[in-house]
Amino acid sequence: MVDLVAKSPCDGLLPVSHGAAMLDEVLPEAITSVALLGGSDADATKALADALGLGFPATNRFEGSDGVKIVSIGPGKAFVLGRPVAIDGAACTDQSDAWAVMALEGGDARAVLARLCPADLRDGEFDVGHAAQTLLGHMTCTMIRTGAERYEILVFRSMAQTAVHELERAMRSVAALG
Amino acid sequence: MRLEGRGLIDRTREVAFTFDGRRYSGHPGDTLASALLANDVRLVARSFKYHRPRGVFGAGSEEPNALVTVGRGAAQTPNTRATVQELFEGLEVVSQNRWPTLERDVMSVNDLAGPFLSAGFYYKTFMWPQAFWEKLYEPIIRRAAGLGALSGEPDTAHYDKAFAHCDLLVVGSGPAGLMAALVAARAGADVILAEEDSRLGGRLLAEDERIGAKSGVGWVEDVRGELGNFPNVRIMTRTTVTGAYDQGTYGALERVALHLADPGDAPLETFWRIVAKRCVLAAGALERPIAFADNDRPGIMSAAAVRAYLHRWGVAPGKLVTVFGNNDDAHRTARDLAAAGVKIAGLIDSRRDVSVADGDFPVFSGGEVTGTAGRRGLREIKIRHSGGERSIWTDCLAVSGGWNPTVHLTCHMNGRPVWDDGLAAFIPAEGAVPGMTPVGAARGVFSTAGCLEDGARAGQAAAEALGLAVSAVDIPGGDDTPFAFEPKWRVPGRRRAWLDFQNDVTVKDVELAAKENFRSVEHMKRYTTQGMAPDQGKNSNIGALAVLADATGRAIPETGTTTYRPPFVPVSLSAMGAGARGKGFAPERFTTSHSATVARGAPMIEAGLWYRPSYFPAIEGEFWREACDREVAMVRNHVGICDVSTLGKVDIQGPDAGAFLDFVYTNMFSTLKVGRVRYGLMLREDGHVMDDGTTARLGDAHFVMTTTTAAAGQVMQHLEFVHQCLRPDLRVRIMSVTEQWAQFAVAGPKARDLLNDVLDTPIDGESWPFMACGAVTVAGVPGRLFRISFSGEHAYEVAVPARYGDTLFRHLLSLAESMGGGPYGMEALNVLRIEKGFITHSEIHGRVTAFDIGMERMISAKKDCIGKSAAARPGLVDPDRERLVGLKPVGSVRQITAGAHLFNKDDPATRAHDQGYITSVGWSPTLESYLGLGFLRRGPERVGEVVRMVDHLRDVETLCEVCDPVFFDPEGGRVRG
Amino acid sequence: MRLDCPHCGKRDRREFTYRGDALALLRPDPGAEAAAWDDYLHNRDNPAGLTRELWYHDPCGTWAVVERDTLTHHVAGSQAAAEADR
Amino acid sequence: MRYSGLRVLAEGLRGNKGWGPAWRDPEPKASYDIVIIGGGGHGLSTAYYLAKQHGLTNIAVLEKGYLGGGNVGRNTTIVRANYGLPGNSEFYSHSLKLWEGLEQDLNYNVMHSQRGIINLFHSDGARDAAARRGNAMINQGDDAILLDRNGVRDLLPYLDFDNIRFPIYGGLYHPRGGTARHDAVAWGYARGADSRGVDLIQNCEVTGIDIENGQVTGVQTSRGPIRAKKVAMVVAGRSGQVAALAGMRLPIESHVLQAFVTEGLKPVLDNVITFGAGHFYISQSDKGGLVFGGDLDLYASYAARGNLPTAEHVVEAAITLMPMVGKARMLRSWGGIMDMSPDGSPIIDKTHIDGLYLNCGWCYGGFKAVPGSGFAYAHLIAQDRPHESAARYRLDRFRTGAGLMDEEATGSQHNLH
Repeated sequence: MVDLVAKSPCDGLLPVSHGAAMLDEVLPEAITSVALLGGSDADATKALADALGLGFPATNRFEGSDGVKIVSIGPGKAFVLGRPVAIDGAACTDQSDAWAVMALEGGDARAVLARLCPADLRDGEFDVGHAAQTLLGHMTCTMIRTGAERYEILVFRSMAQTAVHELERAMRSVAALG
Repeated sequence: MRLEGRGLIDRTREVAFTFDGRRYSGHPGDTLASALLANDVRLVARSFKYHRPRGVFGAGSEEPNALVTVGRGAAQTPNTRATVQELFEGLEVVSQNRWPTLERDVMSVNDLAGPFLSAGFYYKTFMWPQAFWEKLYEPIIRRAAGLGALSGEPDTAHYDKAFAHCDLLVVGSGPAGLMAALVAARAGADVILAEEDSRLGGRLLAEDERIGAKSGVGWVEDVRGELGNFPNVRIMTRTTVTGAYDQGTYGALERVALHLADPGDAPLETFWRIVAKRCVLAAGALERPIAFADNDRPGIMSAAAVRAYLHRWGVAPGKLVTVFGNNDDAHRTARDLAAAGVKIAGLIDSRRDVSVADGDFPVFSGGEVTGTAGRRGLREIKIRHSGGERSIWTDCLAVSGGWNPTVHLTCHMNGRPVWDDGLAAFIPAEGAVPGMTPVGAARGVFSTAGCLEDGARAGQAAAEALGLAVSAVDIPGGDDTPFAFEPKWRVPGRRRAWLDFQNDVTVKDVELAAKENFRSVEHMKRYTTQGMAPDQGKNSNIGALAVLADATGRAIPETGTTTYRPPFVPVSLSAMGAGARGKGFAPERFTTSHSATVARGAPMIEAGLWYRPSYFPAIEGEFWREACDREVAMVRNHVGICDVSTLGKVDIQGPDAGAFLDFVYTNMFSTLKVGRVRYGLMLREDGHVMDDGTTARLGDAHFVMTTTTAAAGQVMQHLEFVHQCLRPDLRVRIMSVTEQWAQFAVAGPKARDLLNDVLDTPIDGESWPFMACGAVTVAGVPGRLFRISFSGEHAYEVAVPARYGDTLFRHLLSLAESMGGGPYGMEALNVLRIEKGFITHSEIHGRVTAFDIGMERMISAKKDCIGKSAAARPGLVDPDRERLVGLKPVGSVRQITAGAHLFNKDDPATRAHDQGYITSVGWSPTLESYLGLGFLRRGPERVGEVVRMVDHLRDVETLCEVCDPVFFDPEGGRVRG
Repeated sequence: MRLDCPHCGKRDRREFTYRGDALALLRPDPGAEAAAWDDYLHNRDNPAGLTRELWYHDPCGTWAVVERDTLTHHVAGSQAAAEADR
Repeated sequence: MRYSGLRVLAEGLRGNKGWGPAWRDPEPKASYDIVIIGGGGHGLSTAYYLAKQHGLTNIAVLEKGYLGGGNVGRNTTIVRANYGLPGNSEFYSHSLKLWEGLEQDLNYNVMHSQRGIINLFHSDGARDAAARRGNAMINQGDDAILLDRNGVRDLLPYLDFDNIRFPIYGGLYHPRGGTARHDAVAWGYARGADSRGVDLIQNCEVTGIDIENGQVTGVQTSRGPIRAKKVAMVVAGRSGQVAALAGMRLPIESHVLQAFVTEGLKPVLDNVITFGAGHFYISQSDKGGLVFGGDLDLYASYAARGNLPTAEHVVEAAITLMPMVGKARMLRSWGGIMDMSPDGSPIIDKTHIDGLYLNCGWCYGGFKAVPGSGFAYAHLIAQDRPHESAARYRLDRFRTGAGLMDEEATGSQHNLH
């Protein structure tokens, strides 16, 4: 019998580091999209709270920390990162293999993202605990700010190479500008 | 000529550069223009049409004359403004639009032919004989036209694009801009200060001014220091704001490394998209020339530029300077030059009764310049003044016709500037760009004191509008002399007087346009090309307007103005398209089987943004057709493996999922049993086919839809539209899971055998009949299995989480190969499906209906669905429509081609007789014939008929038999096998 | 150009896809006459001024009804299509 | 006054004093046989052909701004007959034939230059679609050549064949396609119509259309009422507003299309080139500017200006396709208001009101149609039946679904083109 070997989305691509920015892959144990179905949303969010110890995130925010995070990704929609979850009253879909998750960290991180992302990432607009559905170059992405100088970015798994390439290109530019 | 002890340059260091191969040297802080002038180089360019000798005219990005080519090879950059290009060691510059040399340019004969080359002459000639336009006249015109040349090599340099956000964008860093930035920054606003020049200060760098107790430059340095200490301020020098767009979005071009000999990893330029809540436009004003006879010779310059070269760069642009103006800045120019020890041959003031207090030079009031001489540089001018006429020897004439506020950005959102009679200039219209406040010279406030106050006021207003408190504003004192002038646009005379230096448009041209009834300002512009050159009329539009107004007997505001449009300065395509070179134009999507596929030498083709294998060569160099035939036979006889992960997969969950699918598909899905798959047809609301695919029911309230690869994104958006916009009442959620699953087709008579080597629990025909689906485990990994077929063979698609895709694919290949099978690519997939008459987007290409593809009965009569009503329009169910058929060659030529058209056997191949066309063709090794799918008028009624196929383009013509589209195994026995 | 996503807030136009007049929300009954479908699918007021139109915010998947002026591009407001007045 | 090289020489020798007005500026009369609303390319050519082909000259062209100030004055000047569908095929074929003698016909050098157009394709499927179109062009009697990759390389060696995101498989070459000087086309027709007696009335905005008992009787204008037996609307960009004056609601949305030009450069591009994997096309003008454009901004607009995302996308396509243009600088961008019809093809038809005619929906393809549209519209107005080249441009095709001309195959609904 064959032994299926898991390969991560950014296998062989990361980590990379240029100037004051480091890009590395993050491998949450699981990613589940949770979409409230309407009708019994209060029950569903309670079930979610019971399962995770985290409430349904406010719009454009995420809850939780390194272990388990729940990220707002749209109206009544969230990603649960870090632990599989299945609850009634919500459409729960396993997305564990659908996303390349990358962490960009360092003093240049925001300047690097500003080369690719049209959203306003200034302090006060995009603080630690904030989440955004936006663009990274020509790719849609989910972006969360997990630290003063740390961001996590989710892009389609199939686009991992393009995402790494574009981020690295931006990292080089920012590093060269000093 | 360089003057001792003046200028903001570093005289301790020399910077060597070349111009037309000759070596020169300048200093750090020099522009190419200041260094050329310091080296007494006066002739630097040739004009566009008449190839007239030209020298440096101005000192900014609006420079009309001194356009040169910088660098060579792939780095060759044409049309670079010598006034903007900063000097660096080793800078290589050549002149352009001349042959063979700048000094002796053969094309300067055009100047002698000037009388015949008047405005719009080319519309009236070059028409005879007809064929000569393209063969003779146009090629000559094209070769003569243009300015600099591209190298023809790809631009391999690095460029960037970036986004920035701020509370307040300040455009320009003269006294007004600096005060605005300072006041807003002190109040705590996030400020971006964008300055086109390499250093802050604006006109303060070019004038001898005092602000408070400091020199102008000293004050600028203080402010720069203070601004630099604010964490909420970003100073962007070498950054030109190029355009104002909706909702406070601005384009800006930063010349990051064009001033460096070696940029390293830094981009040459960065194109910024700046989003600002408020904007203060402190872009200053541009000095306007005066049109007089032969006013375009090297040595004739803007007076403001002459002062800039004097104060900023310590350069005297001439040894014996004359000044001509209609305002007090002319006096200031003469005074400043004289104070620096430059000899002034005369000051000609068009105003009468002017007196100069402290000038040690002749002043000619009521004067005007009536002519100039000097072949490659100014030598002499002729003047007429209250006291008579005379000639003056001079090598530099500084001209000041007053100032035009730089209103350009205020016009980018359809704002029309307003004529101010007092200033005899256009000033910005109120509220022309939402959130933008013009200040200082940009709105006609010309005194330094006025600019400081105006800027401070705007900074305060911006901060307050942002909800920030402003403490008392301390405005330093500055020169508050009111600007005194009298309009003077042109000096009458018989010889040509230039308005648009770059496009060689003269006063006569504008007058001729008016005479020929091109009286609208837009007509005049387009007829004469006035204002259409690289400076976009920054130096000349208002002057030309004044001439047109005069020629048509109207006032200037009545005459109107042309439209200023973005970009404010030209933007290199490399900067605006940064990142797109090569693969950067669109993301690349890779399947999990990509590396195994490439390792087998498979040529990859594009499908959507994905890469998919064309075929898998058995040995290196195997011809694609051989490989394809082999792969088809493999699937028909053994088993083949194909990665189908690129097909869109959409998770549809919720109690109303079935009802939702009933509404988006033409056929019924709410009745589908759990564990079963059904083919679905999806229409656009206009009644044409949008997409097709299979949908599996995994649970009572859980479906997985597949879409074609190409339409996945469009379908996803469509589903959300249908849900949110048309049926928000339905409790259903839609989520793309395309990326979650690596999915492989296992197709062929041995498919089940192969799968039973992979699945943890073996399957059989009873538990897994055709169109069954369900959960399986593969080597302990939970997966999904669908018994569906796009080849007409006994086939499955097995899906596992994408992380396992690579190893599962490799494993499936080795198993298949052990059974006489192997991988197959898109070529074979295409032949397999053509043999079966299965459609792809070649057939459902956007213009076809369910009726056209013989699926009209799939539109359920029992329910409504998207597109149903429109599909019932009489024109869409007309039996005369072109409908899907199969085609087989039966003529002497046994080949058919996709894209060929169909005709009745004896009809000529012309549009009037067109009966249809072929969409897909493949060589079927199974049936040993070319097979085609196509659309034929009344097609299904004509099965058995022979029609004529003509492909003019490939020169192929044959007869085809019209067939049922299903060529192979029409009973469908194999798929159930 | 920036538009308001009812979920995410103000975003660059490049994050959105346009769908035209919000009358797309008012789909005729299946049995409606041809003229009603013609008006729904094809005929437009096409105002030079304020218009209600549909935009899709691709990154979050929200359809929005945006009030926008076709002469000035001024955006007056937006609401989720699912909750918009019909 | 007849224009010629000799005349230019003679005038040059006497100081260009003898040139007269290219057209008159008449005061509007109280009544005309035909009033044409719109002094753009199509309106002026309609007037010209009414006079020339049908001998009708008691005509006024009413223009709210200046002649040729609409899309004919702000386009990318491409002239071609490379359509694939019946309706468009015969129409553009006819229009191109008119272009081919236009200078001599108008005695005005509109600089029509048949530099050849190459539509690149980037996949096998796109090649098949291009072949289908090319064969349709030849069926129509026009010219088309299917180039393979090497054929494209021979013609356009500067494209990025090795590293481009969407590889070049080949191109459909239309040698008779090309460009013309857009303003000159409007002026040439204006001068031709004027010299035949047509009144061209600028700065005259139509504010009402008078209708009595289902019959048009005239128009109200900013310069007073004008009676007319027939009124012809040809106001692309404002079709909805003008038709509304007659109580009509059209299948038209107004969108903005941007175009761009670089600074003048020595000749570097001989042909017109279109990128098949992103919206982008480019040519070089006789003056030396690279003239290029791409897709609509894709939102309704009457502002005649666009935004950065589209501009950037267009330039990105230029850079992936032909990185040798990187050092060229964009000098100017502008926007035109496009009359977008649901299927992307135009409408030339009568209306339900007697004597009122409609010409609209040219989407982003109106410039090359100027001669053909004027010719066909003049025929319809003069004879009350469609010219054979434009018989399929019916207004009712959307309601009936018959004869839709969705050339791009993206749908016959708004916002898909």
